[in-house]
Amino acid sequence: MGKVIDMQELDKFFDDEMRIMIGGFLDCGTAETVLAYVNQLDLHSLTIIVNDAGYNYKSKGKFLATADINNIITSHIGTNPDVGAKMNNGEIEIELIPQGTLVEQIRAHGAGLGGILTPTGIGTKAEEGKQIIEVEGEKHILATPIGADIAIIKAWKADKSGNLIYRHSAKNFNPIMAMAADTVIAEAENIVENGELDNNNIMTSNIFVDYLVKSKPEN
Amino acid sequence: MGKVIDMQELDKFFDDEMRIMIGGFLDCGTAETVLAYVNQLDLHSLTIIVNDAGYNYKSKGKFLATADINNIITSHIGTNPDVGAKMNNGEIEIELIPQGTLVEQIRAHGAGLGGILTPTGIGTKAEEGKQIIEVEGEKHILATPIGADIAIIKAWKADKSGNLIYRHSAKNFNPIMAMAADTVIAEAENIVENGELDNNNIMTSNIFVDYLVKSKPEN
Amino acid sequence: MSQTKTKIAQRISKEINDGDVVNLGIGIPTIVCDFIPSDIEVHIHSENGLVGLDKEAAEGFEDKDIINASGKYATIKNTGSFFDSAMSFNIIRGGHLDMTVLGALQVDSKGNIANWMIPGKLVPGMGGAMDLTVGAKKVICAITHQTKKGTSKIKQECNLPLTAAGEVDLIVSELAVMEVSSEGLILKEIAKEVDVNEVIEKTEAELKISENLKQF
Amino acid sequence: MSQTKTKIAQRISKEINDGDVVNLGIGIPTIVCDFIPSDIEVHIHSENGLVGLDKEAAEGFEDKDIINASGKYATIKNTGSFFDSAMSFNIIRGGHLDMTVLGALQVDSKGNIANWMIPGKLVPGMGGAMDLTVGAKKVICAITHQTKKGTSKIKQECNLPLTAAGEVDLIVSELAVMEVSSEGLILKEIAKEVDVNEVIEKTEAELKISENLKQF
Repeated sequence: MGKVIDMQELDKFFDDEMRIMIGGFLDCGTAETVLAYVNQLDLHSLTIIVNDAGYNYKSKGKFLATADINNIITSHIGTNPDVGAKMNNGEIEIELIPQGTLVEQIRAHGAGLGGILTPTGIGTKAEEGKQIIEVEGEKHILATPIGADIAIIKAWKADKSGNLIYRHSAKNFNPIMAMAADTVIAEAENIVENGELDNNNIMTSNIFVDYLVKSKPEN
Repeated sequence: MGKVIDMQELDKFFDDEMRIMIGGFLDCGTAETVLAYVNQLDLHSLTIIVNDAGYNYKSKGKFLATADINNIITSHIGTNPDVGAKMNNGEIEIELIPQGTLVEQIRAHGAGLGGILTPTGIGTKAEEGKQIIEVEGEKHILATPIGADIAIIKAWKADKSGNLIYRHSAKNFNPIMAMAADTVIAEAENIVENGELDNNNIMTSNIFVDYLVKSKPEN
Repeated sequence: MSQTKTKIAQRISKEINDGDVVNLGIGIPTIVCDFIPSDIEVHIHSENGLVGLDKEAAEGFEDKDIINASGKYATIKNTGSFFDSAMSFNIIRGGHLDMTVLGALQVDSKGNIANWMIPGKLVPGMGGAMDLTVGAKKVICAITHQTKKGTSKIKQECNLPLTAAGEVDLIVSELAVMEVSSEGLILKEIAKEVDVNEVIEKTEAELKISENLKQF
Repeated sequence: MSQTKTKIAQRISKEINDGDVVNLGIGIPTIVCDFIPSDIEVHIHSENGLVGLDKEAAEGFEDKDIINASGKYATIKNTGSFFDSAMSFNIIRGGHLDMTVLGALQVDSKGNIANWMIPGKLVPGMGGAMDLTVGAKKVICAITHQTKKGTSKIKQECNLPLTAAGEVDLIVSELAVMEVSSEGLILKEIAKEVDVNEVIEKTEAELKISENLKQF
């Protein structure tokens, strides 16, 4: 079976209570086409791992504001008042993690590390409930791996075998999340034949990518 | 001052007892031109951080076999009998580290992490003298950061501002070491004008690179 | 743009040296950019994954894949480059930033800074701010001296949840430039428009007056 | 190439499935490649920083920037890609390899493997071997059954320094295929050329004979 699939085939990979990672920084580098499709599946009690909550009126922010989500693990929700309101009324539990720690935790999962030690957050609420480890007299927070059942990432170009190239600041969390989920679904703006990408510039190897979906052109 | 310098200007950056990182996997991606020059400086009591000891008759292996070195931190010396002999007669102290741990320790230094936890080496000599930390019931070795005074790395293309692109399997340790030393000297096969590199494909940002030296063409 | 903000941004721009790698936060810090002298080269880092950030994109020239950390369409210099978020925070946390400039709700005499939540009221999250304050070599807090209600934001001790403990090096408001030292805040400069007593009065934190007090 | 080595490599090749990501060590493991059926697609990973490794480069077509982990000039498939060593070991340690095949000095009934040093004699270093054995989903040890002096390399317990503890899943020698189970080694297959008694005799480790013993 090839990796390039139709949107409709996505249904079978999703289920209630799944942990789903979503790439992107605000709206940049987010798999909008896939997210819009997933949002109309009848999924419940999701856990979402995402850099930020985006904007409530579009793309991932709309998904976060409207889907049935129990938990969001993220670094920032300030741009999405709907998510903020759901946090305040107890509908969604938000775990806030410093952005640099969050990306390292996702990387640690993909990289088979037991965790990383970061000085970020020492002396703040971010250290609450965490193991503190001193290295050469300096306190560090032990940040443990964060993985997911599914990662939904966005690429600029893909070849049919699943190699990915991201464009400009649309890289952000995408190449890291590509390593950290059991199933990786990549939405690509362009899907080309094998051999058409310069293999010196491939950022995510095809061995990480399970399925490819083509982006719908922007209206 | 520009970053592109003549070989002769390298003298002033080097000193006895320095810790020097050298990129490359065997001879691939090694800054041969710079190393040949550095090898004829009268340096003493160096500490070298390098993936492997290369071949005694050329490039970095020749440097390691002939320079005045106290310590080598590396994952493999089996290809360099001279270095092996110097280890056996006590001339050079060798610290052997699993390759994946070594590269993460170098990355940790560049990334400002206090260390990483790896399952690699548990139940072997590699855990001797290391702090063992359990995460979810699994033992891990705490591997602490490794930095250097100078990194000598090799790129394929550089622009004059110091942005680097590596080629094919010559990447290896180079982009990681580029983050982990106080002074980073990059040897490049091609040095082009600013703006001539596609900035989507730059692998090491110019903010990491202090000096650029052009490779001598191979004979 | 208010004169207050302009004054703060303009003063902070003088802290930047040729060749510096600098991250500018949202709000006042963003406009620091506008006052950097054209004869020095500064590398602006944006935590969403680029260095060499240039001006915002002109209308009609927006590129959906080039944004700054505020989500605005931006441009990049021809020596700039893009990278993923892991690399972006390696740059931040790894000490590769010469300076970060951040806004704050409060800052205090110990160099503590609070800018990411007001319990029970506002919880946007810390985003990259905790990493920036811990990682950058020099942390400058850009802050209006008082709240709209006239309360000093320059505290003896922050009472909001901290973004970082003891990481701020310099505080610049429209009234004063204050250095964080082991003995508390040192008033280094005061605005031309005010006198020392007014600054002291409007500042909750104790201020040591520099022997070499200047105006700005 | 000796028939012994060929036999081991050929048998191991049958463990590889369509789509697998596989790392092949130096020596016998390298030649496993030659026996992979052409109708399945296998991604060969090389720890120096590539996946999609193809044949060694033909003379005159060497590219100085494409080597395999043994330092030989290699080629890459058109769906292959290159990456730095951090990514290469993320692939290894992160469980993204379906299989690794390694040679060894010794392997034992508990799945311990020793292949990186002989104290006082040979200390080449572990290179990537410790990460490979810990990280790959399936670890196959390719080993000649005995040393040249006739000592069994399949030990009840290794006495050389370990590369990894309890990580080996399958041992393939020219005489036998042995699975590591919680109850020790299970003899699954024996070479056509020998009988069970000869294998038992030449093996230091205790062997449980599979009820479904096959030949290969």
